Amino acid sequence: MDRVYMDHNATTPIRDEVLETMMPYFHEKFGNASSIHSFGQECRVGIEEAREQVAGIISARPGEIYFTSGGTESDNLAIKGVAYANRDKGNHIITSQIEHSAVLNCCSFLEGRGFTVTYLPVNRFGLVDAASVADAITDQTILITIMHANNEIGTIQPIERIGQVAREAGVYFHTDAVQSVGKVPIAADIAGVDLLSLSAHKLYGPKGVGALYVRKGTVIEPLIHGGAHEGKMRAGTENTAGIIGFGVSAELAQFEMDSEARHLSVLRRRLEDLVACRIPEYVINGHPEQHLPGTLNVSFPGAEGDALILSLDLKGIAVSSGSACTSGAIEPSHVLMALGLDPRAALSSLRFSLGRGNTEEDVDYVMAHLPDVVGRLRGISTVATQG
Amino acid sequence: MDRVYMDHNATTPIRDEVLETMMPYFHEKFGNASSIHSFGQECRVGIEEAREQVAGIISARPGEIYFTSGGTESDNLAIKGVAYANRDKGNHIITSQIEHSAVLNCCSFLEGRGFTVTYLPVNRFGLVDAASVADAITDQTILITIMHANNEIGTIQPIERIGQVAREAGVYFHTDAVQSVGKVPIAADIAGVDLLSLSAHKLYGPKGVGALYVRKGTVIEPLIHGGAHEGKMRAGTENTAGIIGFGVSAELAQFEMDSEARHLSVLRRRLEDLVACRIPEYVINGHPEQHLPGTLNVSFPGAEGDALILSLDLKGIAVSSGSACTSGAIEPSHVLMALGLDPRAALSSLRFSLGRGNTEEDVDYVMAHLPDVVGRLRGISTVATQG
Amino acid sequence: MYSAEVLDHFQSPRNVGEYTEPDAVGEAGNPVNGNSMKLFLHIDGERITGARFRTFGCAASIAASSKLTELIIGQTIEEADEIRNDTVARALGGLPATKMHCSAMAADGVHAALSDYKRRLEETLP
Amino acid sequence: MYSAEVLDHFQSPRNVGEYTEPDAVGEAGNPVNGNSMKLFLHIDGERITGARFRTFGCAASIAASSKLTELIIGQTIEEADEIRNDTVARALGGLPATKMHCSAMAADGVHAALSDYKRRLEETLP
Ligand SMILES: Cc1ncc(COP(=O)(O)O)c(C=O)c1O
Ligand SMILES: Cc1ncc(COP(=O)(O)O)c(C=O)c1O
Repeated sequence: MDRVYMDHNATTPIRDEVLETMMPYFHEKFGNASSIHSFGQECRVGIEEAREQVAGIISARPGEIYFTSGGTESDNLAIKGVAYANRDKGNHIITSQIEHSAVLNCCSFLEGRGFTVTYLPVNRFGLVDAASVADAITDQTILITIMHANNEIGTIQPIERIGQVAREAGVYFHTDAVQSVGKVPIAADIAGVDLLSLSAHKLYGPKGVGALYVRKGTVIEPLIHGGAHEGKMRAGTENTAGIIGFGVSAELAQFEMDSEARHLSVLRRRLEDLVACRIPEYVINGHPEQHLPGTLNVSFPGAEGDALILSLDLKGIAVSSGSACTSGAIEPSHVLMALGLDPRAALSSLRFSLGRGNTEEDVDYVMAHLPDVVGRLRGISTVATQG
Repeated sequence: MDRVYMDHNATTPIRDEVLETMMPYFHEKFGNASSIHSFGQECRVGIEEAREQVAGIISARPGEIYFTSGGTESDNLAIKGVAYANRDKGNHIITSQIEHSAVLNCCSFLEGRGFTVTYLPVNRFGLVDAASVADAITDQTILITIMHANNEIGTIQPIERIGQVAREAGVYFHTDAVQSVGKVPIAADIAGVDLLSLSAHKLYGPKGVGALYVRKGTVIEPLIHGGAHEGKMRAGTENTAGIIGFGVSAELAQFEMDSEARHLSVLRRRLEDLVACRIPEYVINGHPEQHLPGTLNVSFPGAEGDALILSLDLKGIAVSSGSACTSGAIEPSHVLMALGLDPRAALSSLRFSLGRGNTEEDVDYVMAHLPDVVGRLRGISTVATQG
Repeated sequence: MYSAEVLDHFQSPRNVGEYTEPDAVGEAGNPVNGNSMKLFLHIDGERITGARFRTFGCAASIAASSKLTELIIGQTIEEADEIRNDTVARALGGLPATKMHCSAMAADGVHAALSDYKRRLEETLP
Repeated sequence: MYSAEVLDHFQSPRNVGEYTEPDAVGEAGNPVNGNSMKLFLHIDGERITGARFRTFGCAASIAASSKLTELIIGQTIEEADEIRNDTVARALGGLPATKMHCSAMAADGVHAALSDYKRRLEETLP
């Protein structure tokens, strides 16, 4: 059976070049980067090189990059870090309704600890209105956290405008750029961003390593206390191999960003066109233009997402859905609901996220099976469709 | 030049068997373990197997093991997790003066947030008195956190007795067992432990992955909020390869614990005997019996630790010291100071931590150079010695 | 994740569809924003002679619906009434813990249909 | 971490030792719980003709002490008085930021010794 992976927003395979560069750091250069002997120092050199590579992809200075265990930790460090260190200045945070759970759950944790949070709505394409951010600011506002690109629908926010609003108000601005870094250009400082979350495993690097950009002068409290690692911003023995891999993957992504974006756009268009030709009744979710080059989110009313995924999985196709049928009931995606979708349409969505390994043949393979799969589930469904 | 690594308490090289088992999880089985398609599920299976392996080494149930990014994060999760979730029960924490900085800095962070902390002293061998723990408990005490084995001097605490004290008082007991797991036996539940920190890179597993044992029924707040990973205890895309590697390394360590301990004890004795024969004026720091099999901490008055390390490093020998000459001044180790050492003796210590790769030849190589190195530095020193 | 039996019922569900003249109809689940199922029965006196279903939901809920129809066809009303939340899951050789609600939905469906049948019987009585 | 020059001075420090009859002695650092250095000078009128040192401390502080003696031997008191916190570090081709205090200790040492020399001069005056 062919296997076609179209779930690159969930995670990506490590590139060969990346793994190759990591390998020596597992046994030969296995030291603790904080050790002053040569076993440690040879790791330190590698880590500082990786810091430059990661800084490069967002046009930051190496000293503004702090390595973490992933995008989720970066979001936690940014949000709780600002909250704890600036509690005397205020207790209000502004975010959007379509953030990743890492951001939303940090916010709700803080709500239980004396903070108030404004969850801004989005329009039907998933865009936050920069003016609504400005309107939400009070004298208690200490942080605006709005993602760059959405993981489910790929919509890209106007962060430059939000950054300007934040700067004018003198409020810290954090953006979760886990999905956008390496796919679309972003210069942290120019965008008016004070804090920016990254994750290696979304750009063909290893899982379990990420980074937080902290603009010089930004005052935050560490999340993980301990030794004096990472400029005292993040304690814990450095994941040397992971950090090295992150560095290389960032450098490669930066280098290939344009050609890769073109490649993904072509495939995405082909997929969208074939869906339009071959499947009656469908809805594209997300912004028609301002979106990640490889993300396509489509609802197929009548066919439930989890059942769609499993059906495709049985054909060797990996995609994901906007529903998570786990704890006692299916929950429609909070992102799709925020777009104003009918819950049933939200429950009937698929996210295709294309990646560098995908080909036209992959798209054709998917489209050789998808119409049947959708049709079959609609044939079973209680939900009437024309199709 | 020969290279001899005797800094295994800082970190260890990954074992070949471990790396081999990890490899497929970098590219073939690269899925996100939370994905419901087969790319995800094949990772899920591996992670749950690793959970059993890690549980095995401390005789816990797999459901009591939560993977983290390392020992430091585990300590943070345990200590802040108990503090945040049990604030209504009290605000007092008991710890010791010789804990790892991960524990001490969590405690001092909490001191700034309404908690009070008792730092128990140790005797000259580094032992905490279980009776002093009992005496320190107040009606506000919510957590006792005392490490199992100390990273600098190797002294092993009587945690069973402390655990009993904790159970009788109905207070949660956390132990940082990062240095002991895999080296000496420990059964978490029997020892009366509610929370126990582990780290993979100390037992020939990868860096950047650890675990926290949380006894069933123990109430703690997550440290990193986000997705529903790790039973909602720790959010973030799983570091699959790292977790798999941790599992294998734990299983191997458990299997080989006895033979390994014998091997290390023989080498340590040889090292200690040769020091005694060939170097005038030295002091062994730590407990004469209750210690890790491979850790030997020695002070060589008159010779500063950092200078000793570099001198040995130039001979290809990696060890570490009880001083960290970094930020404007040398700081004597808080552990050695707590033993009652004169600061100058504390600044003149070396930690040899032996590991599975070390041989008698390694010990002899070290001892072929150490007497000269110590003698030379003493010859330069302002500190008078007889030697 | 799923047993072979579940996958089989998901891929080749038995008794999909409706009856134009059912003797009883039962609905379960949440037709607005969740899994939902519709069960159609033919009943001949005390015995269920036919069952068909429609389901909007995940693979487990489709498999559970299909398995349910297999279980109840040929059963008496009394027997079908005994179906519990976990009956279908057990008949399928188990479901993941997080999917047990799908088995429960199938049980709800048959109970709803049997109530409907009783109501209809009462209505046709003088 | 360290330049070749630093390593050389650490491994082969120049002018280690004491003078039995020094013209000036300076101490710097923290003799109780930190790096410390003792500097012994021979001074002939206005010129430093000899320097020896003893240092307890890290590699950088030993190298800095050694380099210092090289720098000042042959200097006039006035020239040696100009030595600043970073003078020795620069002469060594740089030190890591976290080790700049070692260069400062060396500067402190020579200033202490020169003060000692002035005090002795004043004492021997009528
Ligand atoms: C937008 C966004 N933020 C944060 C994360 C979390 O990153 P990580 O998986 O590295 O914890 C993800 C992906 O899971 C994401 O898509
Ligand atoms: C006793 C002890 N606790 C905690 C840690 C921290 O573990 P990690 O390096 O995995 O963060 C270490 C080692 O660095 C340790 O020795």
